Amino acid sequence: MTLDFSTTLGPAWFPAPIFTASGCASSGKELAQFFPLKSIGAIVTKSIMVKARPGRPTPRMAETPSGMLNSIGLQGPGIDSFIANDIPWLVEQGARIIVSIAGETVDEYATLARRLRSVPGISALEVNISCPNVENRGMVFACDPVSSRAVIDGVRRTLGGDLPIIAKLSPDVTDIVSIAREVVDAGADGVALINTLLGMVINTETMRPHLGGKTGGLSGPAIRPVAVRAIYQVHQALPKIPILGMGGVRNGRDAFEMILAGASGVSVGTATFGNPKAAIEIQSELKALVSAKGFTSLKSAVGFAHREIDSESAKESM
Amino acid sequence: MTLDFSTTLGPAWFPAPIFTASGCASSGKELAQFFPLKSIGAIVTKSIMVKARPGRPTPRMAETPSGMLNSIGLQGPGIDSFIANDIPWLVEQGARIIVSIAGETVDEYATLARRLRSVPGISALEVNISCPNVENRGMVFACDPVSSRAVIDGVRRTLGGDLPIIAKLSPDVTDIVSIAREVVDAGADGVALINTLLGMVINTETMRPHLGGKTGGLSGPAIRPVAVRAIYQVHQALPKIPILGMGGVRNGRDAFEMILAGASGVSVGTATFGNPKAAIEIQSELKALVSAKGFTSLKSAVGFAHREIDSESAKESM
Amino acid sequence: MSTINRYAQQISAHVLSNKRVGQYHQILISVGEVVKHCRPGNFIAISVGGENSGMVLRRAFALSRVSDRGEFGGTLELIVAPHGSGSRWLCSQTEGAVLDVITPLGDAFGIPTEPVNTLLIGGGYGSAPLFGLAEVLKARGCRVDMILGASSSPKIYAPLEGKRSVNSLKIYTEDASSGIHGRVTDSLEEIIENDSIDVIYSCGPMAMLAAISSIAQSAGVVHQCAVEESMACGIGVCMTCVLPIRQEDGSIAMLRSCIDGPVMDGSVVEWDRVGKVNEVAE
Amino acid sequence: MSTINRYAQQISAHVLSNKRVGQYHQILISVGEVVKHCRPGNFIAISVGGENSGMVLRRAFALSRVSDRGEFGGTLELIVAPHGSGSRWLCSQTEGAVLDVITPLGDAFGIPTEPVNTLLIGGGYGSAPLFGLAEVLKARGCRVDMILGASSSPKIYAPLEGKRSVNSLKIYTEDASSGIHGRVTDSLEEIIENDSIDVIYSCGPMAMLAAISSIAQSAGVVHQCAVEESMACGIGVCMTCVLPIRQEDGSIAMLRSCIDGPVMDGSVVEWDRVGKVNEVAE
Ligand SMILES: Cc1cc2nc3c(=O)[nH]c(=O)nc-3n(C[C@H](O)[C@H](O)[C@H](O)COP(=O)(O)OP(=O)(O)OC[C@H]3O[C@@H](n4cnc5c(N)ncnc54)[C@H](O)[C@@H]3O)c2cc1C
Ligand SMILES: Cc1cc2nc3c(=O)[nH]c(=O)nc-3n(C[C@H](O)[C@H](O)[C@H](O)COP(=O)(O)OP(=O)(O)OC[C@H]3O[C@@H](n4cnc5c(N)ncnc54)[C@H](O)[C@@H]3O)c2cc1C
Ligand SMILES: Cc1cc2nc3c(=O)[nH]c(=O)nc-3n(C[C@H](O)[C@H](O)[C@H](O)COP(=O)(O)O)c2cc1C
Ligand SMILES: Cc1cc2nc3c(=O)[nH]c(=O)nc-3n(C[C@H](O)[C@H](O)[C@H](O)COP(=O)(O)O)c2cc1C
Ligand code: FES
Ligand code: FES
Repeated sequence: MTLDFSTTLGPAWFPAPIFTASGCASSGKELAQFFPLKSIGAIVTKSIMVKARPGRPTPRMAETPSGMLNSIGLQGPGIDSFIANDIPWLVEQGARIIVSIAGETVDEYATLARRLRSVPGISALEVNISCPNVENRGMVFACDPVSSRAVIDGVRRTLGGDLPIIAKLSPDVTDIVSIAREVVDAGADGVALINTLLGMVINTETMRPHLGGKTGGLSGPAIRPVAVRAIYQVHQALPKIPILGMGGVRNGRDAFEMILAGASGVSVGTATFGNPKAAIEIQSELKALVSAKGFTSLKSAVGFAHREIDSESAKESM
Repeated sequence: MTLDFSTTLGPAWFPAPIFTASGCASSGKELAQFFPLKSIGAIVTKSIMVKARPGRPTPRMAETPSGMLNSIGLQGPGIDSFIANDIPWLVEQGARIIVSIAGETVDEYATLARRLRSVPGISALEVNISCPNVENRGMVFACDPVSSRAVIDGVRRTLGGDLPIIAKLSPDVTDIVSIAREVVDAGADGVALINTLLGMVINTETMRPHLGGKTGGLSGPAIRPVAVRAIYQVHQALPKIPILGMGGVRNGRDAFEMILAGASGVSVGTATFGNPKAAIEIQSELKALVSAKGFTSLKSAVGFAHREIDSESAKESM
Repeated sequence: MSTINRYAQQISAHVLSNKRVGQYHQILISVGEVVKHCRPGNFIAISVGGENSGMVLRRAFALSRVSDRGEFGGTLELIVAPHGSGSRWLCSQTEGAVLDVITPLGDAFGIPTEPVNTLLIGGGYGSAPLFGLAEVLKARGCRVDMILGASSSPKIYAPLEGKRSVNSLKIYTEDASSGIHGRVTDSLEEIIENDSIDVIYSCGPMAMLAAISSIAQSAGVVHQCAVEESMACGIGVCMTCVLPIRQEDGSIAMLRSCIDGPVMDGSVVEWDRVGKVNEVAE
Repeated sequence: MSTINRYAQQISAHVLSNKRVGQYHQILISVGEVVKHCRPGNFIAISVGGENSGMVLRRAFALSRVSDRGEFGGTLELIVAPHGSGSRWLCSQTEGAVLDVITPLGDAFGIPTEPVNTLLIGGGYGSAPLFGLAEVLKARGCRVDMILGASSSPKIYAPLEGKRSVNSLKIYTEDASSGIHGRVTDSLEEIIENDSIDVIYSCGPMAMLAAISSIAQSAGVVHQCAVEESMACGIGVCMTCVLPIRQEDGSIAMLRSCIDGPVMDGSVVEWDRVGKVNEVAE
């Protein structure tokens, strides 16, 4: 029995369900020495902003138990350089591309959408709304349903109907389902779950916050149970909305867990730092696991943990 | 130079700043074989409810990377049995006691406060508001500023002015500082930070949620950066309010990190499962670290990470 | 002070040897004086993964054989199945490795004061504590029959020395790879009757214990079983390891299998309610 | 394909030996063919803590000595200071242990095409890559002087064999426990002038590199330094390891020290801006 390992995120089709996580693969060049970029579902690029950005002061990372904090501060070259240099290179590699965008105002997101809408070779936009909204006392867009909605609405209008939009949500909220509803309502084709959790490490030698930016984002296996819970909750509430799952995935079992919880695709972030081939290895492990469980398609495993035990025989027919 | 290692949580004084975490030491009996209970700051007892409760179905736990999920569901004997059996035994040991209470309605919390207010030997009440509010669609009290406030208000009124109230908050909120403000405003003498994060593990063999209760609370070193951040944020906003810090502390360094972030005391939870002597060992390690840094009192180290580098010389004078 | 965990000590134990036996590892560790308080049925909780391990909880193992003689002083033997990451780590520890252990934990098998006919039933590595128990029962003058079962031959643990301390030994495998084809419960009624069994001792998977319980109950024999629930703390403070136990007044109490067990009276365990919401309160 | 990480390979490397030298561990590992592409200045990224480690990131170490001869084929020598939990774990690995490593990473020291006068300056374990470098420079006909410094004698790493490949060696310790009392920068101006130094190579703590940079700049000599920033990935994908580097147009770029370094031109590093918010964009 052959396995149909392809997946879709809204209208976008991918031959395989493993992706890189934004900010954990730069724009792909550095990983190309470790595996062919086109062999995985897609490269999700580091969130790009309108202008070039120097990012936050160092130290920018701290290792934590089974995880790490980062405070990169979206260092990057700006959209012009990105479109001129990074996209064409990825296209040349035959890789599928999901471009992650980030802004400080609703307008900035729309501007990015405008710049990207006619660029060939892009499969989807991931809209990283875990950024401080300078127009609203620096409150993170993703922590406020109204701002979240405004961003996605602006991007959807500017983009027109073609390119799928995946809204990337923050777990640092009281009710992630309500945020998911808002962004879907505003025109997102899917949601990416989860971005990092806000955390801090204090250096007990200097007795000050360790990171240059004081707080940072917690990622890695430590946060996986929170990610699985978020995916499960959102899939439960919005079963038709595709989810790109992420947060601490380091092997095929972890990726399978997210698929069962309701993710249509899985992004690999921090695991790549420990193992540059993580994405491609996780992809083969996942394939073996899904097959071993008797599924004939990846899609029929999506959200399987929600089904009643006695409907197990429904497996093949989905 | 001798170190004054005592601490206070509002009007309550403790000879040392290490406590057990609620639900991780039962009512003390089981730990008494491993160290004298009176040697640490206090025993924080498992959250007690008005009636006896059987708790959630097993499996009730799953180990996760550097952490664990639990879904105990507040199994316990009910307040009558607790007051009759557990408190007197602890008093006999010479232990200081912080009683954690939990309820499903605002009234239930008040009832518990009424039952406890005249029981001798209690140093403080910890009010665990991370419980589903049956009067508000099961929404967790701690996730809603209005309900949080109502619980503390009810407890404060019933209790009168004597016993200090420590409100224990959930990290699963968009803005923990605003919840802290509400409970302090309603009469809490301090806050306990943090309770577990909501998480889930899916068993990839059965392809179903692993826990009997489906979701569970994530604890252990994995969550420490989230706890430190919460403590830092709340101490920054409310520098006069004592904080009982917890979440993943497993050695003296971790406890010191929380003290520097702004905690006046530190509770040890999951670490006790790996090491029954964790609390007492962490206490000695912390003492050595605080001394080594030249502090003459534990209190002068509280929140030290917030001070400017050049005010370092102010250390002794505080 | 309370008597819970009374003799439990947290100590450093050296691995004296680690041998593969079928699908298991037979691990001998030196623990010193503490063996004096170790009884068949008790368990040991072991830290796994080393200093910077992402595994924060101890792993529980039955004490298979306790000895306070010999060149190494007090020693314990464990029979470990390489199941997941923690037990695999333990199975990879070689001679000289130092383990952080707590023992003895939990209650022990009750030993009859008179010489009676006993039947010991083990499933998989569940046989581990039964050989030590057999010796104790023998010393009390009991007749000791043993039946062991597993899915397949390599999962039967039945060491030669052990066989000496039992009067009879029957082996069942589900794939017929050794002994009788079938399960330990297949002819249990007959055995109980034919051998006039007074007490059954059992250890193995929960489903096996449940099946034995129901047969023992109809046959009217006492059944002491060592249960195996997931344990976070092993010392009674976390409430993860509970089982529904019928009380004398008919109510159900959720008792901790780490301190009120692992040895329990099979007739009061509410096997059908394990893993269910038990609305009857303690 | 891009040329970043061009020769980097993820391989299993056996520990051939692990010796204590002063406060460091000299660890020899066998890596096979990959040594062919290893140059002085490159580094290796090693997984630490074993399979279930709570440490998710690799640790970076300079290649101290690269050899493709001898009974074990390609070998690398590392000089490791037991600093925190990861490096302590590495220092506890004994002969036969298998490490998961990625190497060669980063850029290498630039080698002059003509025989010039070079000065190699190492702080603490920073001397590790300098001895291999010295051999290469010697082979090019360069004059190689070396000065090493540390807080105290046990933190000076200066193996006997290494000393043979340099023309002179001066040692400084801050506590006067060996060599000259003081720091490597104390008489640097004089040394540069007296010995007509053309190029300085350095490796050690950032403050030392900064101090050397400023002296080198006023003396007008080239300064190649190997920097050491915290690295999460070591391969250029995470942006944690950046340093502010002055560009030709005067702007500051935050360059990744894992792929645009660790060897950098000391004169373009904006030492004062390290760890500051750098509002000038790339
Ligand atoms: C009282 C008692 C006695 C036991 N005696 C033996 C013995 O003699 N020999 C032996 O091989 N095994 C025994 N076990 C089972 C043994 O504890 C588990 O196989 C082991 O904990 C699995 O850990 P892991 O990391 O390999 O597996 P994982 O599945 O990775 O473990 C994950 C978590 O689940 C728990 N867990 C998983 N399986 C079990 C299980 N079957 N029982 C309890 N907890 C589990 C682990 O403790 C851990 O916290 C006993 C268990 C108990 C409670
Ligand atoms: C290019 C490069 C070359 C190096 N060469 C050597 C060498 O030859 N010998 C040697 O002993 N050490 C060397 N180091 C430093 C070495 O990487 C650190 O000592 C080591 O990472 C500390 O890890 P730990 O777990 O022991 O300490 P911890 O403090 O527990 O580490 C926590 C985290 O911080 C990072 N970190 C801590 N200290 C440093 C540091 N000084 N530099 C970079 N990251 C750090 C760790 O990588 C880890 O991610 C080098 C570092 C770099 C970047
Ligand atoms: C160093 C680093 C940089 C990141 N940068 C971004 C980013 O630019 N945009 C974004 O949406 N997420 C970013 N993330 C978050 C990841 O994409 C991912 O959501 C998160 O790390 C959880 O997945 P993981 O545990 O697999 O890393 C970053 C994470 C890390 C560790
Ligand atoms: C098994 C278990 C049971 C718990 N029960 C309670 C409880 O009854 N009341 C409460 O306020 N917190 C409870 N907690 C939360 C802890 O008190 C603590 O806030 C949390 O575990 C974080 O600390 P830690 O990482 O040190 O365990 C429980 C935690 C665990 C692991
Ligand atoms: S394992 Fe914690 S109470 Fe039994
Ligand atoms: S360490 Fe990740 S970019 Fe340099």
